Amino acid sequence: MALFGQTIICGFLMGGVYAVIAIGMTLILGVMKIINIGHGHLMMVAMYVCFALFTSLGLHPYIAMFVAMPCLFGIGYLLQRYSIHRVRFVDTILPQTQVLLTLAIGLVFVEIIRVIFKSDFRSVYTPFSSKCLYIGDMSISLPQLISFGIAMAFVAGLHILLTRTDFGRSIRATAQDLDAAKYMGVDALRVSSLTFGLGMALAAAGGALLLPIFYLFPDIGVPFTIKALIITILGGAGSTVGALSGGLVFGMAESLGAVYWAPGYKDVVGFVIFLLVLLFMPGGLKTVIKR
Amino acid sequence: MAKKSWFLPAILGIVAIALPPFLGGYFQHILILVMMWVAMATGWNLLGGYCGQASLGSAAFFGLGAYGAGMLYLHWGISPWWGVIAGPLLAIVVAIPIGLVTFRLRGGYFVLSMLAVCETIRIIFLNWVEMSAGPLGIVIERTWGMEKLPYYYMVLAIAALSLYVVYRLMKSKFGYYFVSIREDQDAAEGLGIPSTKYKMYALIPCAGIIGLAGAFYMNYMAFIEPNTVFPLIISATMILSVMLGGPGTFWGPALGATIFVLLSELLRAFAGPVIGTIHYLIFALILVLVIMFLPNGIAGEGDKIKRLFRGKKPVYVGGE
Amino acid sequence: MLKVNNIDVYYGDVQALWDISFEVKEGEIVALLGSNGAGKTTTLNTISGLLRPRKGNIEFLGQELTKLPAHKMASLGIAHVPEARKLFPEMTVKENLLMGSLMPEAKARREESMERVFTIFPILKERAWQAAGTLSGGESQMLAVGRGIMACPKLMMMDEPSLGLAPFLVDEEFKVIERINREGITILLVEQNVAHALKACTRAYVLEIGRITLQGKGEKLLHDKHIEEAYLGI
Amino acid sequence: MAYLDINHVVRKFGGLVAVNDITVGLEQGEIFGLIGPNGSGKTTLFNTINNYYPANSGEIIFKGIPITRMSTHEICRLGIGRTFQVVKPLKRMTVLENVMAGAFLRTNSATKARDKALEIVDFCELMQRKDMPAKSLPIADKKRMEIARSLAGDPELILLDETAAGLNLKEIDAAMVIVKKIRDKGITCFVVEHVMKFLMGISDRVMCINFGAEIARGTPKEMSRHPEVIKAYLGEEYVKGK
Repeated sequence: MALFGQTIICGFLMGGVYAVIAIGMTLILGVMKIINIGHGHLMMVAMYVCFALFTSLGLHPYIAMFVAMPCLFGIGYLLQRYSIHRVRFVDTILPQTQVLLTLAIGLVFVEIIRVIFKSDFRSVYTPFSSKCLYIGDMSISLPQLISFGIAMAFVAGLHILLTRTDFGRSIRATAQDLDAAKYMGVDALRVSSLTFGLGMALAAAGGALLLPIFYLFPDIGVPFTIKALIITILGGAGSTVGALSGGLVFGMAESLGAVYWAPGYKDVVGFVIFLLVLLFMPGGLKTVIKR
Repeated sequence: MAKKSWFLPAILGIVAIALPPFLGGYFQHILILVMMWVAMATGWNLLGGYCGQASLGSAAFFGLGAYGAGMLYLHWGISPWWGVIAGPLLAIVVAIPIGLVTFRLRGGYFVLSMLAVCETIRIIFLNWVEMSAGPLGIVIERTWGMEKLPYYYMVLAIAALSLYVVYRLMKSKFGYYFVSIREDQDAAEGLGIPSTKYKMYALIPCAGIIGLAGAFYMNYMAFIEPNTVFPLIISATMILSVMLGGPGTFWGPALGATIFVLLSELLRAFAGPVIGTIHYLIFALILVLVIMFLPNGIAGEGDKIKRLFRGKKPVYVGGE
Repeated sequence: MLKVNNIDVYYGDVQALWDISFEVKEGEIVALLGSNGAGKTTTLNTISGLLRPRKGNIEFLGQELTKLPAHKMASLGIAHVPEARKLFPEMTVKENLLMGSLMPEAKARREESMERVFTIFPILKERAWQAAGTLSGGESQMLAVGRGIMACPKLMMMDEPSLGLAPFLVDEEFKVIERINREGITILLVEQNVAHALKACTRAYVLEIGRITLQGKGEKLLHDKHIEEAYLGI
Repeated sequence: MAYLDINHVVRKFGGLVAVNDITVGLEQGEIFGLIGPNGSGKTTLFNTINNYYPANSGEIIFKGIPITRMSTHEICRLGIGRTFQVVKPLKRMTVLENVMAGAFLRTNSATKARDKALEIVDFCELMQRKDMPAKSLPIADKKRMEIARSLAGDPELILLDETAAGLNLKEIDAAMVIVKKIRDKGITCFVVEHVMKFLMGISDRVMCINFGAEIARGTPKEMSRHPEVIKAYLGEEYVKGK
């Protein structure tokens, strides 16, 4: 029973961090109507930024993230403004030009990182990396708990941004009806660029929070892109609350799978959920299937 | 739908058959890679370029083809050459349920779901050690030792077969239906085209061709492991080749694959020793630039490229 | 106030408007009439900057509009109340209204405008916390107009405000339009409901297949034989 | 039993009832017109017939076969062709290839499909345009090509969605000639239209709907004088004027 409880809690905490990453993807999906395949790759870039700050200046990832987030925000803003947006109206044979472009951009970053840091596995050991809290028989890793707390703070902050400020409302309005938002005087390119930046900054935050828990290598991004998409589908596109609940459910399912099935198959669990949703819940997916 | 005469292909064919015996081993190796990627890009183009279902997970079929061949040897000691049958077969058998599920998705969701499929298969092959030997991989003995020429003719035949299959398909009802689905799925349904069924008809030869290339890879390289046959970069390279040459054109993917392999070897030869993996970075950059400025590839944007050199204004057909 | 001079508009290669010219003077209600596909919405979208004329130009208060991006129109004082309502369905009524007042001038008067909207449409105050997607047809139309008022515009362009409304609601709708106009907002109205529009407006233009075929004072047009012809094909 | 029977069909989108209990029967070989103001549910009714949007309730029977639950392409194979309100050309294919894509419904041979397509292209007077890519056609020819594409599949009933929208007067006249020619081939036509002139000139019977429900039915002449129709289009005052 203790194992079960611990597994659930561990997954729950993990899910909170996943949610932050997924919200980034949801925002981008909502406003720009594209799936950012480079999402995980750019998260990886943020992790390396934190890693570099940790090794050179000894900054803890929780502090370094406040450097990584503005960096990624800038990268995201520039990418949307000068690259992804440009191909939006190009008439192409392959319909998913923008999506393929995010993949290509992601690969560029992976290879840049590989050139600089090589393919080696890295990790960040902080003073409390291996500390645990004990509740009865259950042990809960301290860095996970702290990461979860910070993640929730981000989710809450974002929720306030989206519901209480004109900028946040403009983001939601653009996602819901682009033309109507233009009528209201919203500069769609500016909003989409800022949204892409914001999405990337959230991915960066998620990456920094994962850093004390995960090994780091240049190809770490792909599974996270997939996880973010699965969470988005679980929670329904374009909603913070949905992404949060989707993230928590996903985290717990993954954690249960790792403990009760096999640790190697941890990443497959998400895919199985994805398949099940696809096969048995097509109603909830209508927006996904028929654009 | 290619309107090229038979003349150029015939010359190319004769050169491809007659020239290699006079080349050194290194150049033969490069030509082998060229032909392998020609087959794979042509296969990807069938589903992605003609039918419009750009898949980010086609490495799955490559890996399945390779493992189809490798596991014959691993479990029963059967010559992996039988893999040219078993490999594509395995790829197709796995492709069918994958297609049935993922074809329910459209656009970017399909692209990403195929990536998820490929990742899943990679993880399964890594972890299911009894089946696949896991991360250790499969090592076989090469049939012809260090000799390259027989391998070359083998892969030449595979490339020619894939081109022939795609050519015949595109000349027939299938071709018209594939392109109709790409151009407008709703309109296609309205014309009585069962789109999911025809996507499957495009997927099956696509998986077969790529699987065949994978089976060849097993025989030629004599070693495979999940991380070398299932990675994203293989899928991405297929996309790059097709996008570079021209998606939805007959010769485009072959052209793109050729340019890709030659450039890759050049970069590896010159830049490789200096900065490790920089040639991958250059590829990724090329991919970005191609998507941004030549989204329809060299063959698809022929007019645009000509204009660039001659400085002529575009000519619009029809109009007013 | 608004001057449209000889514009030709295309969707890709398809010409939608031929040599359209008209004028809206300060304080007027001007109606653009015509059956569906005549080019009324296209005209409004061109003024809004979502479409560009290939020929001709548009002036608003002496300023050339044709070169400005769509999102700048709002800051000049043009509010567009679009067809099919185009509300933000997952946002509350209040948030929708707030979205109407993004421009600095309108933002400064946000509270005041909100009160004004709630006086004109008391029902919106009751529904303030409800998602816009759950409103009835009539209520959504009120919200769309309310969102336009929030912008404190000089010119309000309304696209088919009576579309899909039950007859008694149409009456209400036109009362509101006249009221807003009395309160100092110039109105450019696109309508299918000919009778109502002609009675309410100062002047009207009739569009047929992308061309202006008839213009004049509202009351006068009301009895013009040609109108019925344009609509009913008799 | 009529040729195409639509019985009490209802289609909702969320709270909006787009098609509200429509019952109508089409006879073989007639041109049946459907009119109504913008947003009255005409296109939605079409989309329920070929099950692009499944009906929430009611049933649709074609030649005695219930088609309410059949998929779009099966309905097409059964003999119901359609065109789209917003044209959906297969952009990068030529006109001939577009029509061939339609012709493959009844044959597997590329040669036969080409012959059939050429015949239809000629029938629709598109011969000069046959090798142009569909995307570079002017709108009138795009609409005509859609009709051709649909005809190539040998439909027995064709649903024409706003064939005249966006055309000029000359083009509308030409389109009317084509629709009449189609009927003369024995194909039943169900026509949705906003341009009244178009419908009045060709249809045998007309139904007018508003708010998704039928408000009047009759000959074109009756319809143009029908008070409910005038009210829906022009407003109450015009009715009193009569």
